[in-house]
Amino acid sequence: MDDPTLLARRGELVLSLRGISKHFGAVSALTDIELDVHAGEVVALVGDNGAGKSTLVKILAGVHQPSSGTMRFGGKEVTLADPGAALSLGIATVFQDLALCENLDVVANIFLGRELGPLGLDEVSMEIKAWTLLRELSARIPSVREVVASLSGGQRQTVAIARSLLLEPRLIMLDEPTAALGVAQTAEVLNLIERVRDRGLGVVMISHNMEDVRAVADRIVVLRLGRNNGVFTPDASNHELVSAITGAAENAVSRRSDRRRAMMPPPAAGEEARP
Amino acid sequence: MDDPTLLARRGELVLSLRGISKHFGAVSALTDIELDVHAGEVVALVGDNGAGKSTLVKILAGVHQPSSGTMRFGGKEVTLADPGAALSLGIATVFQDLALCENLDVVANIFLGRELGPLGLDEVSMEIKAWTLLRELSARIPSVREVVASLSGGQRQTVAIARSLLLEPRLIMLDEPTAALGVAQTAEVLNLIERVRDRGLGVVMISHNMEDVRAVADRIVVLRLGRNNGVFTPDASNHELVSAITGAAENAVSRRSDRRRAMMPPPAAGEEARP
Amino acid sequence: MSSSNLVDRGDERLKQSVGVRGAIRAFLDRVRSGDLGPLPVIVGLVIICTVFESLNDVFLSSNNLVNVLYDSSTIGVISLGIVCILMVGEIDLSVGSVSGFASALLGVLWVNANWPVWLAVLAAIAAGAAIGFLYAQLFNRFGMPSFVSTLSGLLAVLGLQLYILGQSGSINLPYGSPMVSFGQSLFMPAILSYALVLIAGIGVFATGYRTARRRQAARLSSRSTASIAAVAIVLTVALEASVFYLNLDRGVPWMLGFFLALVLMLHYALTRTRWGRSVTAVGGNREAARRAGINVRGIYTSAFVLCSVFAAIGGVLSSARLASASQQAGTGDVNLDAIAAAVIGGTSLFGGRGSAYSALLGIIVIQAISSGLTLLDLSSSLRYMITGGVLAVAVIVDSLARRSRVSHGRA
Amino acid sequence: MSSSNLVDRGDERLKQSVGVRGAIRAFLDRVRSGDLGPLPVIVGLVIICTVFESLNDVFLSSNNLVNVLYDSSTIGVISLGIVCILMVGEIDLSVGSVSGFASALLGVLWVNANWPVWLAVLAAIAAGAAIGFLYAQLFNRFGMPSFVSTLSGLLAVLGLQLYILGQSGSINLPYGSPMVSFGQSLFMPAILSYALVLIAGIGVFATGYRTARRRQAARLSSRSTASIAAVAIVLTVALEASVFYLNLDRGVPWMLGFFLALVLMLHYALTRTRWGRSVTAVGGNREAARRAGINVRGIYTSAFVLCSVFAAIGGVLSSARLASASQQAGTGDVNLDAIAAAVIGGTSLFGGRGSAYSALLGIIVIQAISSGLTLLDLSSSLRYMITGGVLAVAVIVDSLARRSRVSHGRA
Amino acid sequence: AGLSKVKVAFLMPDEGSTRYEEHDAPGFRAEMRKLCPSCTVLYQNADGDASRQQQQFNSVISQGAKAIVLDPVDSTAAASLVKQAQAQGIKVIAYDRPIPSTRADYYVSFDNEKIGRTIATSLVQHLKSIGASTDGGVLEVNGSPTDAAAGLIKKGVHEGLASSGYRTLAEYDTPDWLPAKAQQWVSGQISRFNKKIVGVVAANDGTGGGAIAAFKAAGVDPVPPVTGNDATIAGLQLIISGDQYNTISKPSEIVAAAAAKVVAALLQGQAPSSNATLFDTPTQLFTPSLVTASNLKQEIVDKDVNGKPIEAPAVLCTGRYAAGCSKLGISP
Ligand SMILES: Nc1ncnc2c1ncn2[C@@H]1O[C@H](COP(=O)(O)OP(=O)(O)OP(=O)(O)O)[C@@H](O)[C@H]1O
Ligand SMILES: Nc1ncnc2c1ncn2[C@@H]1O[C@H](COP(=O)(O)OP(=O)(O)OP(=O)(O)O)[C@@H](O)[C@H]1O
Ligand SMILES: [Mg+2]
Ligand SMILES: [Mg+2]
Repeated sequence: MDDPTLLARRGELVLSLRGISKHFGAVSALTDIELDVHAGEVVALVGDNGAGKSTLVKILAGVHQPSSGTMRFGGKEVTLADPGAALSLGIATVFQDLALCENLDVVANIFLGRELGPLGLDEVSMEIKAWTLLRELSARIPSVREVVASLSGGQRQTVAIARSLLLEPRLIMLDEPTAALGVAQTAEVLNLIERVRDRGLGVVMISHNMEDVRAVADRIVVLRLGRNNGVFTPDASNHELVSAITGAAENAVSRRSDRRRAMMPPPAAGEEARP
Repeated sequence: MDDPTLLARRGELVLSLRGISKHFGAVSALTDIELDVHAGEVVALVGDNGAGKSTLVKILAGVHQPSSGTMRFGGKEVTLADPGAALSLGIATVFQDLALCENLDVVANIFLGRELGPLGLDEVSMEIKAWTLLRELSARIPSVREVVASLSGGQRQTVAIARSLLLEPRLIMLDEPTAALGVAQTAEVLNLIERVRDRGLGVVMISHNMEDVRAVADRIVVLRLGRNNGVFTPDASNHELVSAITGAAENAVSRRSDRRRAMMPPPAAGEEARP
Repeated sequence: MSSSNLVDRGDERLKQSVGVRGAIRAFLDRVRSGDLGPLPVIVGLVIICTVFESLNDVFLSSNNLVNVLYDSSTIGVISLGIVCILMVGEIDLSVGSVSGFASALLGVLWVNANWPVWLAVLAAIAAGAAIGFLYAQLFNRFGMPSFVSTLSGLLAVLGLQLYILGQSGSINLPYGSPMVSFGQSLFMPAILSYALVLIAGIGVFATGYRTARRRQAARLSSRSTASIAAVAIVLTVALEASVFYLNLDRGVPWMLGFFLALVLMLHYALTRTRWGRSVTAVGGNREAARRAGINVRGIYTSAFVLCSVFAAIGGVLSSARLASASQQAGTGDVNLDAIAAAVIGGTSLFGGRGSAYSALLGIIVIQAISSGLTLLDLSSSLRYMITGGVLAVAVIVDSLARRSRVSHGRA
Repeated sequence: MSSSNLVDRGDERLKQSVGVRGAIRAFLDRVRSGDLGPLPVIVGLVIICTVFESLNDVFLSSNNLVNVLYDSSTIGVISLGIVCILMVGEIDLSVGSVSGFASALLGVLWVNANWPVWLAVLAAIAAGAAIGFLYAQLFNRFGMPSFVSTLSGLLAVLGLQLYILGQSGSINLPYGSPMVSFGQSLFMPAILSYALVLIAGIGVFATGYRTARRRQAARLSSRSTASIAAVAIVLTVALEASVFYLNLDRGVPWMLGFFLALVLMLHYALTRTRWGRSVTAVGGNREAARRAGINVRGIYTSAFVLCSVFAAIGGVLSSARLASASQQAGTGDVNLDAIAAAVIGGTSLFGGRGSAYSALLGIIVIQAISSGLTLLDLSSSLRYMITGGVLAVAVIVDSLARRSRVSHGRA
Repeated sequence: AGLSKVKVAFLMPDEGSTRYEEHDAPGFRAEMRKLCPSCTVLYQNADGDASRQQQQFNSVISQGAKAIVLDPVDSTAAASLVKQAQAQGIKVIAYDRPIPSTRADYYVSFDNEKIGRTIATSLVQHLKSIGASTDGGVLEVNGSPTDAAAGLIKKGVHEGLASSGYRTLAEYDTPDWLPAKAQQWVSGQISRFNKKIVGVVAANDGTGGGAIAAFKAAGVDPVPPVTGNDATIAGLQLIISGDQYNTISKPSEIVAAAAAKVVAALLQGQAPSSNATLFDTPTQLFTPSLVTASNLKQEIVDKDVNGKPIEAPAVLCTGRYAAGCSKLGISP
């Protein structure tokens, strides 16, 4: 499964999952998931809507507990009882739903749980640091003293990403970090991911944008309907990837591009594509 | 401003804004916005994060009231006191924050405010119709009787889009409809936009994905810092568009692509790009 | 598995629940995920009843149960109103005062001013509606938090009640009048009570069967005829047994019948009409409801008005039960009991989650505790302590079940 | 404009607020968007005071104001606890009972069992803390809604109170003891009260100035020294004038000083410590706070414990004020008044929004109304009606301001 | 020396019955007007809240009251109020309920303990006279557990029942004197004891009415004798209709007038006469009268207070009660 050409570059194994499953009532959101992340490696997690990507990230962040399976972090087997446990192990997460407190302002959200001066908040230093972080991300936020409720979707996402930069984590997980971002901000986040990778952190990134994925990922892990559905390298063809994601070579994407190119009947092919 | 080659194809003027401004406290989110939408036309609204796109859409949907400016819909000047007024004029909207009721199930959300059988809900018919709509969008939702709170980000977005298909609107506005969608679902939504346009509806689409924009838009309207910043045709170059959006030819996007191509110093150019 | 070609069973991640095995597995899944509806509260109730019965065997006597049901009906009706207002995420602290005012108005108009009783009752209900409408206006126009407006209302309406009762302070309602008989001693003929239960059972089966057939026709998953019949039969038998037990003594009070009818009507309105859907939506996410074009103000108005109207009806029933309209009517625990009943039954204080049954179950829990303790000779200090403790125990089962729901991410 | 090169004024969409013009425009913007903090409540209070003073000129007499402040202090302290618990989005219905129990415990231990007074007070506070801890456990471990657990607590603790007071029913606290004097007749020396106000004024200026300098150094926008000084001077003068007025009669009660000290401490804790930030976060979005690694259970525990501790302190103060610990302590309106004070002052029942000042302002509004009405010779029925009406009027200003905030999308 | 332009306060404890608003306060006002036309009476009711009473007490002092007639919500809490007022030279007259731990200037009252004893013994006598079996027993519905006056009545009732030969089957402290609570409790006891209940001692007319409603609802016919207290219109009407056995008439106007006289005397530096000394305080005690069907006409309709009957026949004998009235010889 592991491509030997990649092993040279990547560092020690940071995270390793075996047989992780998660049920919600009658729905099996994840079944027997395996995943390895090494230091200095960007792993892209891709899959269709509802494939279980966010559920997996939430399990790694301590938000959900897995129904079964084992998790090793930094070589030791761990169980993450709550998000605090994951954070103190050095796992930082940007959640898809951002998880911001709408009633707090931008600065308070960025520093939530890690305020400077626990007994006498150092608002000035926090505000300075917040502006620095936001500028790094090319954010367009008029005022960091506005409550998050009044921010635009992209501004919120920037705030959530800025949060994760505060920690000194060993593993950083970004669940669709660029979904709501503008072109400039997206470019900055991709830069950021590369910088973070180069500092030797493990990165897990989820995205539906194959271009972005290919741009920064060292390995692409595909989930389909809650199961592993192959591991690819960034130079895999678009068709290969999309087939693995949707589970069929003939799909909406190919039909659409075919239709747009002209009227050419697509070759019928229905079995699941595994690399 | 209007490219005469386009006029041939598009129909009557559905919507026309003049001098729309909106202040939130000390922040001027929109200043003197002009916008025209014709029947059978897809207008893409693009801009940086916080440029005011969603604010504009919310004004058109009756969620916010403009601080000043006039709005004409179907030739008549209108004021939209609340979202109900916009809906009854035939303006359907998919909001960026989706605006779903997390405590209701998928069917209830799709039919909210338009339930079949007001005095004795026809749950069976509603469920059938819901499945039909969702299938049209290639949705991957295990059960339409789950509450929306338990859905993944993309599943929710699909539900929000399905909602808007129920109406028979004259204008449909989609605020980043594909942000959380998988590749297949995105393709379906783009197909859908084209179908809707071909039925003679006006469509306003917001997206940060230039590819998607170019694929379906007839006209691209750029907002920057709450002001109009040019109108483009889909065949405008990427560089042109991005410059209009970020307000500078030299920006994070160009730097990133330059850096990735090799180490080539970019030509310094800083003035705002207007077509 | 034939079910796999059903429209809503297409997703391979869904565990199939076919046959007995499947049904059991589905049930266990529901237990684990805490999605049990009113079951935990019923379990709590059974525990309470067992304990009290073991302490004093009068507790489960038919006679005492009739008392408990009478007492439940009056405050239960008020609690139905609380369910409406909690569903939209607001609160009404003045239901006690409104009920007291309604009973005072009934007494003054009917007994002192010699109005016909039906007109006096209508006037009392109309007064309730007017008060609710006022709250709604304060809420919709001024955005005054309902906590504050109804707190003001609590005081102002109490003042009104004292005022209209004036010097007499309390008015006896005539014993033997239909109104008082309704509140004290009017029971259904045994045969009618059996028949009503039977009709209800048949109704449950019929609607279930009809829905199942329609779903089958549309290739949606549906319950098997056997399971529909089983549920209907179990329900009918259980209810017939209860009715039989009550009929051993005095029978089924008409007042209970009236209360149950209101519960069923509210349940239907909340779950099967557009209005109910809108109420749930407004309580869950007001802004989303507004954007869906729902007349949010109208929904709030309806909830406030309904709440006060139910409170007024409850007040009328209480005064019929007590055969008196006094300055003290509606004071004391009425407010707290009515709100607590709804909350204990599982209606959320934060809006968007609740059901008419919660008022029914909650008030029975409260009145069962209260009745159980009156049958023991306790000093008031002990009685207070035990009431508190038992209440907590009754709710713990439900809390645990719901907690597991939260930990399964469906709070 | 020099401000445009400030780090936080870089966005061209921000209206610049430089100089007097800018300040006025900024203020008008705030008025229009309803972001006025406690101003509307103060306006409501001024309206109430004007009306009552015009009806009876004893109302604003120094003597009567001292009484109002005394009465505000006891329930105000309880209301501070309510602010804590409302901030995390929960409620405590049992503060009345807890305060009554604390006062009973004080009486029993101090007077009947001859404990030293400080130990008895400590014991009462510890009992409060234990009760709060119990609620927190029920909430954290069983997920029992605080409405239900504290309702049980209300009853159980009231039972305890009756139980420990036993036969006697009520206990006199020794008249003339420091405790009772504190509650009735201990006033600050005039000079000390002036000095304290001055120190407060200087403190306001010093912190404002220090922050402004640090912000300037970091190229962040900052208030001008002149405006900081102006605010500090206006504040100092206003407070000195109030103190002067109170000193015309008996002076500034130590009990008020104690209450204000608690308000300031809670305000500091809520706005300037990590704990306070966490409390606000948990109240605003519990799940987001959890994901930020905040010990959510710990925060809930602290809020429940603080609430009960404040209630216990309030109970001790009330008994000192009444010089008696009785079965009636803490019954009546204590619960509702304490919660209403917080809500009237602007703390949200839904969590995440509130301040210590809301307890202060709210309780003064309530006690001012109550005192104003006792000065008019009214029958109870009228008094109730008018109290309700005035309460609504007092809050309408705030509601309107907040409504405009909502319509500006910042609810 | 005449009195002029003095402020006098009349502070009553609760809303439990209408007597304070309808009888005591008007009675006091009327007598004061006679004694001192230019004086002002400040009337306040504390609605059963000791803190509110303290607030009202302070407020009348602020307004310059020279004498305060105080019916304490909480007798212990009142002690400090008395001290505080006396320190400022303000006279305090304890009214209705005593203030045991501090010496007030005067005490005017009905005797609550005696009220309890009277209703109990009257019931017992009645039970014996109708030959109720001593196998049975009585129920005891007391007042609010947090009300000091209720405690006194309860004590009296216990004494009255102690050697009666009838067991007390069960007793109950009715929260806030609520009739509905009394009804619920009595209903439960009917399920428990049924025919064994020969009578009910209820501490006031409201709870008595609740007890009667419970018997009616349980279909017990005839309703066993139930006591009351306060002689409210509703209670009297139940006696007229034969549903309630007795009540206690406290012509509060008389006591209130006596209080007014005491106030006038004290303010003019005279020592008013007293007929007892309780808690070291000069005291005037009034004996309440027991009212049953047999003496209702004489005690209520015929008795003259300030020139009018305690309750007029026109008020009592409305509608359904006309028949009962004429049976008792009361003609409207
Ligand atoms: N709390 C929950 N309760 C019940 N079902 C859930 C819950 N959370 C997730 N699911 C289900 O699990 C499946 C996977 O959801 P998940 O959010 O992990 O998808 P995803 O891969 O992140 O999709 P997307 O690309 O749309 O974000 C979905 O079908 C969803 O309905
Ligand atoms: N309710 C509000 N109160 C205050 N400011 C607001 C409010 N809504 C929007 N804004 C401000 O208006 C500006 C425009 O926001 P808007 O949501 O329209 O941006 P957008 O173009 O949709 O951005 P994105 O691409 O990130 O969604 C932002 O700076 C935002 O902070
Ligand atoms: Mg996801
Ligand atoms: Mg937007």
